[in-house]
Amino acid sequence: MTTIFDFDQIPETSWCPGCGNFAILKVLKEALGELNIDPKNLVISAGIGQAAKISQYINANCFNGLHGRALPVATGIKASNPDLIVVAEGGDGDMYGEGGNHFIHAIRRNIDIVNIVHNNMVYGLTLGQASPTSRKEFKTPLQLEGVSSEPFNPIAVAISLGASFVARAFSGDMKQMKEILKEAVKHKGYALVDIFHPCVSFNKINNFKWFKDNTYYLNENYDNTDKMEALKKAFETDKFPLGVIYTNGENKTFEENLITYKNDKRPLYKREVNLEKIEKLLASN
Amino acid sequence: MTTIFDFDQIPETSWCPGCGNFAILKVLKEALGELNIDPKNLVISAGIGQAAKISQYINANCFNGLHGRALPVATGIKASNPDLIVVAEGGDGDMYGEGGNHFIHAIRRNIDIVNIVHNNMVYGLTLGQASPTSRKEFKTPLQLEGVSSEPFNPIAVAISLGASFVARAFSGDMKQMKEILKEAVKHKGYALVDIFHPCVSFNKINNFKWFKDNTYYLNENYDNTDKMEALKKAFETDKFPLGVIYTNGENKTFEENLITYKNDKRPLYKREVNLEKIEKLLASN
Amino acid sequence: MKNDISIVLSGEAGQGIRTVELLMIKALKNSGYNVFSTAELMSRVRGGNNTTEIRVSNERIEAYVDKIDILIVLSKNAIFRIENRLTRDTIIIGQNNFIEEKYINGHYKIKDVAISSLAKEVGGLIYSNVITYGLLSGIFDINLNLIKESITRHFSTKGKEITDNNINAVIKGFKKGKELKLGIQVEKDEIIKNQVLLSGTESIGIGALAGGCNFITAYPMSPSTGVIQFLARHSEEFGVVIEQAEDEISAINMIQGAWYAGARAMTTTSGGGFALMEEGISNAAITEVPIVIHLAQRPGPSTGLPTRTEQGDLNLALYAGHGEFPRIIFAPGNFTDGIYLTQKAFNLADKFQVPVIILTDQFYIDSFQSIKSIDFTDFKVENFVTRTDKDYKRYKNTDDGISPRGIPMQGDGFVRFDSHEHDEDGFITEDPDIRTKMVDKRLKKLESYSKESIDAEIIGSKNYKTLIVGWGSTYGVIKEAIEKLNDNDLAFAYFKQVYPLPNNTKEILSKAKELIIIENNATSQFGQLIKRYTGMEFTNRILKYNGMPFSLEEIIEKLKGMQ
Amino acid sequence: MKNDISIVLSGEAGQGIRTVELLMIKALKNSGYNVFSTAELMSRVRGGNNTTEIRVSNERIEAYVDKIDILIVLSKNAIFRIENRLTRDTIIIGQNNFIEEKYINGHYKIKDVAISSLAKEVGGLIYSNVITYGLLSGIFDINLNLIKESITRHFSTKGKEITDNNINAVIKGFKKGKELKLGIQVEKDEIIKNQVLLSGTESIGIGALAGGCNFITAYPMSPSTGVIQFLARHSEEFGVVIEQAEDEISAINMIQGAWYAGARAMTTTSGGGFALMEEGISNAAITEVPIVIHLAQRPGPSTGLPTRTEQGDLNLALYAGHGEFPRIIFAPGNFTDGIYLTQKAFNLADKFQVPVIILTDQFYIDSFQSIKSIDFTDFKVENFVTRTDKDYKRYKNTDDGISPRGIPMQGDGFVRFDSHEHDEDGFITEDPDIRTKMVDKRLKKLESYSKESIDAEIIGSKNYKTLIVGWGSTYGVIKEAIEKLNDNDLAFAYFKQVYPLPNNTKEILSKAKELIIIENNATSQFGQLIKRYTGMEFTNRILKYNGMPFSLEEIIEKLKGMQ
Ligand SMILES: Cc1ncc(C[n+]2csc(CCOP(=O)(O)OP(=O)(O)O)c2C)c(N)n1
Ligand SMILES: Cc1ncc(C[n+]2csc(CCOP(=O)(O)OP(=O)(O)O)c2C)c(N)n1
Ligand code: SF4
Ligand code: SF4
Ligand SMILES: [Mg+2]
Ligand SMILES: [Mg+2]
Repeated sequence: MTTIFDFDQIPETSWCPGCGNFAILKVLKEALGELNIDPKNLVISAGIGQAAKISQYINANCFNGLHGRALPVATGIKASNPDLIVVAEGGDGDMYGEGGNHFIHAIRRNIDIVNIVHNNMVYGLTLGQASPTSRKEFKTPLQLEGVSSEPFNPIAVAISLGASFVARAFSGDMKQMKEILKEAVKHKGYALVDIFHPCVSFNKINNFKWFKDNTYYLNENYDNTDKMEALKKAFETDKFPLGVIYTNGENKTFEENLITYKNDKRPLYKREVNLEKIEKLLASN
Repeated sequence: MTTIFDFDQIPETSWCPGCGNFAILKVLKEALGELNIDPKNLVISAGIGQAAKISQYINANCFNGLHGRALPVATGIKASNPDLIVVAEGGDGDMYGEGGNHFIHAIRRNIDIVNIVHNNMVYGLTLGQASPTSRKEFKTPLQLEGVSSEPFNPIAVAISLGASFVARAFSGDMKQMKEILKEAVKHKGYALVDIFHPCVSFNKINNFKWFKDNTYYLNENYDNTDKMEALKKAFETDKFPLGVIYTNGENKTFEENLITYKNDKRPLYKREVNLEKIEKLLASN
Repeated sequence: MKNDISIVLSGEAGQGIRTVELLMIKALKNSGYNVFSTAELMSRVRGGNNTTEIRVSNERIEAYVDKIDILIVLSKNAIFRIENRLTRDTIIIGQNNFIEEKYINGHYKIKDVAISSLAKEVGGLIYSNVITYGLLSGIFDINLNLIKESITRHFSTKGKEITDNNINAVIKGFKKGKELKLGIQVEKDEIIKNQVLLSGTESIGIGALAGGCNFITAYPMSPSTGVIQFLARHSEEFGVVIEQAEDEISAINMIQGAWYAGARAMTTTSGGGFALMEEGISNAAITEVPIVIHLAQRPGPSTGLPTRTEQGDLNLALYAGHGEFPRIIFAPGNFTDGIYLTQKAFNLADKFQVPVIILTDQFYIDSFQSIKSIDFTDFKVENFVTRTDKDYKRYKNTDDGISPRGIPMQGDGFVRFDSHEHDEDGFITEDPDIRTKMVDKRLKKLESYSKESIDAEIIGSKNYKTLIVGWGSTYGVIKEAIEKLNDNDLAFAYFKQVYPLPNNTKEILSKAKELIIIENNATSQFGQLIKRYTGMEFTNRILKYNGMPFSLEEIIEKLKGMQ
Repeated sequence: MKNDISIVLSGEAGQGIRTVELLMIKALKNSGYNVFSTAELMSRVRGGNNTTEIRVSNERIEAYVDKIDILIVLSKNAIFRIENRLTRDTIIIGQNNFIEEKYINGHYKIKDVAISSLAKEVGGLIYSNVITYGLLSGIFDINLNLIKESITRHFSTKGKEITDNNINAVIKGFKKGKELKLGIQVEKDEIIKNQVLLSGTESIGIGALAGGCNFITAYPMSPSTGVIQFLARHSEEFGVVIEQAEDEISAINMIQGAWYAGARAMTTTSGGGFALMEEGISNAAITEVPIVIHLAQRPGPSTGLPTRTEQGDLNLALYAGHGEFPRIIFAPGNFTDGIYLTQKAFNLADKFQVPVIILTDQFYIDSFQSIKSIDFTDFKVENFVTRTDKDYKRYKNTDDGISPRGIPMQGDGFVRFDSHEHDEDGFITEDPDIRTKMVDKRLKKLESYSKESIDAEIIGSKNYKTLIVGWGSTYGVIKEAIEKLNDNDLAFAYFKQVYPLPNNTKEILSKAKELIIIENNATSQFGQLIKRYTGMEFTNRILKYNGMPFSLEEIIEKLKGMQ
């Protein structure tokens, strides 16, 4: 299925055949298409990594900036033009490693963006070192004895920080991934979607089958508005739950709190400077 | 009471009269003294801020480095000489703002250090802007309309990341603070002690009385080894619990996982280089 | 005492010395005096010893002087640090128990004024401040109504009782001041009354507003934080988005998102924070997103002297960021230029899509001076954003290297910014020829800029034989020294644009027989820059790097020594 | 074909071309051939087009050449990017369906070798690699036992079946290669067999171990990551602490903690990561904690061309960090120097307590060459740590600016490092005189270093009229060009220490009538540095900044054009 987010000429991707990123790309474009989003109103703010290259393959606006910095860029964009739909996207190293501090504080701000993290539990683009989400004992060319640090738990941390929408998907199930992404886009406020996906080149342990075997769907009765229940789920690792693990309704967003938009909803680019007022300000000194 | 950690000549501190930092300094010196720690085996790794200046007032080794970077420095120290007792210390801005990414990842490593955070819910040294732990609506010369971000919850985040010792103290109760600090030092592995203390100059809201009124002690029956219970406590804000909120026994530390010390416990500075081995290595290429 | 008087207030952090300074310079200016003031503060909130200097003159003054004519002592241990600035003529005013024996027994003129007792009479030590203000006003015989009004304004939000007490306090002080009969005579000038008094911080803030700045984010760091706090105070009125970033890296990236989406954004920081922004600056360079950075220098390396002054980060700004790309760096030396250059920074960033850096320092930022009011209608907020069409190419190769910049939702095209080497459409490329073209395109922008480049200003003799070169905050002191020396062979070249070097650099330098550089740093960074570009060497260097600004006496003496 | 043969393998990322390269250069070297190899890779893991060049010669070679004598085509679309490097004499080897019509119909010598079919005969496409290795070995008629042994060694951990299959594969390839009868004649030299073959990465890694490095932390970034991965492989044997940092800021601070506690620590990074470390570097400068940084350059700004080469970050290294302080920067141009300088870096950091930066680039890092084996007993790991006594003063003012450095638990004193301006004991001070002394003390260390400074090396005619200046990885290509040109007026000044400028800089430059600079960047950063210090100007600049290293032909042609 092609969407309005596809290029006329399909660009050559630089991903490996079999990589989970293809499914994420396809589904994201479909989800955005089905939500009838105008690509001109959409910006993908991406970091650097295999995951982040997704911004190169979507026919919309993009800011493909620095490794680890997609969230501050996204924040600047959204705060300057709240009419834009802003997606901050990258890999597990990108968002939780280099970008860890922004991850924490973007959540605290509750800026109305979708934060999509392609979590393959490895650094793909730099050829296979451990990422913050790598499981213990995972061996790499840098971690020869295997990883010894506790894996970063983005779900639990996001909930702890008061994120209002926290979900996990698996690239192997496009249908559910699409539903989750659509909900995330519709959600007002910061929305985290951590997507498990296999890296066929550098993660031979957490491969497609492993993700299949080590995940399950939250059942229908699960109440994802109960924070403590959600945290319990977040700590499950024998099998990782998939779905919207936590959502707490809609809180005031960062943009809504800005005094700049209190009496004037226009994005910044539509505004003019009043030089007379400045003259008065100086004179009043 | 003077301790072995006091200077012969009491240094002039640059703190304001009435500041909670004095109590923390006093108690920390006493706690270390009562644990019979040799000051020569102790290093304080501190950042920059009013809190971090504590390293200037303790008669022991110190590395008073950059704002936000006490944890990586402490990690380098401990990993190079596990015989040292290492304390990483600073303010709420220092550790959770500028240093947020190190906070996350130091916890994941479970390096055997004590991380003391003087939490006055404000940036003291830079004259009163909001810190990550500032409560909502707190007004400052930068946040004129009041803080709108969700306060950073160090306790919940630390527990979420698998920290093995997470405590909160209040500078107004020196006795309990001392007990907590002693336990933290004794704990093997990463130990967080977040200490509430009033900043008399820049935080007129969260003052001594406020902390007094808004905290309570965990009762004797509280089981601080139960992670979910601990998290519940971590989210309490009507009154903040004080004490060791969570501890999960002792896990393997970062240093213990290092292959460097597997067969040779000597700190790095005691080792010699074997140049012949290097010659062989090159020749074998 | 006549025509050029320097008053120093010395006390502890937290005593509110700066409040007295602010009230007093306003009163002086509103009475028609030329004023200049500057503070030197310790890195602490309470205690220690801070001083502030207020100069009152019949002429325009913008420099710090060593000499102290009147010293107001507000606490114990408030003299020893400035002892060497006292002369036989210095009048020391303060309560006896604050003035150590050795000074009382020295050759100084001591005036015992029991400020604390007076304050207590009014209601408590808290009034010492206002007593001091009154005291100084009395000494200068300022119109009492003007003083009272200023008090009423200052305490307007505090209620009647407090205001009344303070009026009471100010009168008490005033009387005491008059009683001292110091016989001050400084010529006034009606014109001064129409001038505006502001701080260095305010000059940057007002310049930013005039440049259309509507977005600022920063991580607090002395001495740069005042700028975001100034804009915060005016955010509602001017619609400025204000956000404290979690760190400087966030700030530098956030403003790129903001410009990308159509804002005019800036950040403000000091050396350590700026160092953390360098990767981000490099990112702005290749994505060609405009950015404006205010870098308020303080002495390094690392934490250094957080509350003191230095011009030690020129190199940092010049070479910030990996890879090769153009940038523009301004260094205002007075507050009119501060407003003007900051305003221009936004237009230039927008037009050339390069990082524009405004380099100040603690001395500049924390000083006050009065300037002629500015006609802001002369200013234009030039907007260079283009509507995109369907085939919009973000990185279109043009003759001047400037590709039209679109923003999302304005036009029919997509706006694709990319940090890899890219083709004209903004897609990743590894093609070596495109790479070369893109490097050239970016570097070309600096040549294009040279048409708008701001020349160095010559102050002093047009037929100079000796040329003094200075930049940024040393402007005031060098200018005053030149005026005082009044030497027909001497001139001062004031560089307010430090990079690229102004077009007239070579010309003005080669006219001189002798070149002297004055810099508030240890390695003469600007001198090295000039040598790097022109090959020209300075015969003499006057450098200072102890955390303090140059004093007028120091410059005059050094210059005399060189002739 | 005689004496200087260039083989290029061209295929997709993920096909294992570098494995063939590695096996082949080892076989060649062990047969007594001079070899050099280098790869150019796309920033992707699979697909695209990567090439590697292997040069085989009767003389020592260390440069990349344009010309391709033998092209091995391993996938479709593997020729067009290098088309302009083909000549009428180029032999193109590959299976017919990988070679596009236009080449088959062109003026090239095509040899159809169905590598895939051969691989399938052995057991699958996965053997294409080893078939290719065999093929090349056959072409060069390498001793078949040596080849088989190398296969057995390479697959030692993979079990007998796989090894046997690969031996089978290599033999098949070998036969095919011999059948081609390309008539290769390159003189061998027994001495080469005793040399050691290594990569640029390994040269830095081995140098580090020889310098006593026992702690490395880094955040992965191409092309610098190989160094930490190399040390990781040898961490158990040499007791090296290995830790992947959460970001570069953590890495630069962690190594300071490590040195503080007595380790000899380093980090490895590229431009963007280095930019993030600058505040940390400044911190090392004022605390005077030693640090060693390996900076492997790649083209910027920002993400730029992540897998390509450039010398664009010299300025970055030169001016990194806020405030003013000394540093030492090395730029090895060959792997013997790589080992030697990296080793020395640790001793110098320890002795002078300044940041020492080793500047390489992707071309250096990813190349292979063989060097004479090194007598490591010549090296000394010099330890400058002192036992502290009770009155230990961390920042004692000494004549050479070097204060004895103690570490905790060694001695009776406390070790107090401080990032503020401090007194000799390491306590915060704001005293202006102490400040000046401390700045001077730190800067003095650079003068003290000048006694140990490493001179630039003159290669070529001693009576040169024209001097070519180069630094770092351009060493090999300039040296070979000079040799080929064999011009009595021409010499090459190879700077392996780029900062401070070597003591002989002025002397060797002023001897020349004409100065040419060659740099793999757009703005001639080293040329500007020389001008800044010596005032001397280059008559000609040869600059390249398209992501590729200079080729031998290019340099020769440009130099000829200048004479
Ligand atoms: C400042 C900086 N440090 C390091 C890098 C190198 N780098 C590029 S991508 C990457 C990590 C890739 O891992 P991840 O974010 O998980 O993405 P993936 O490739 O796995 O999708 C790194 C370390 C960089 N580009 N910039
Ligand atoms: C890179 C950098 N950014 C900013 C600063 C300025 N700064 C010094 S201390 C501080 C925050 C102080 O707050 P906190 O850490 O809570 O300590 P407190 O003073 O409240 O004890 C800041 C922002 C700095 N020193 N370095
Ligand atoms: S390296 Fe891994 S994550 Fe990257 S494209 Fe290949 S399979 Fe996907
Ligand atoms: S500013 Fe606040 S935190 Fe700092 S010393 Fe004063 S009271 Fe304490
Ligand atoms: Mg990943
Ligand atoms: Mg604080």
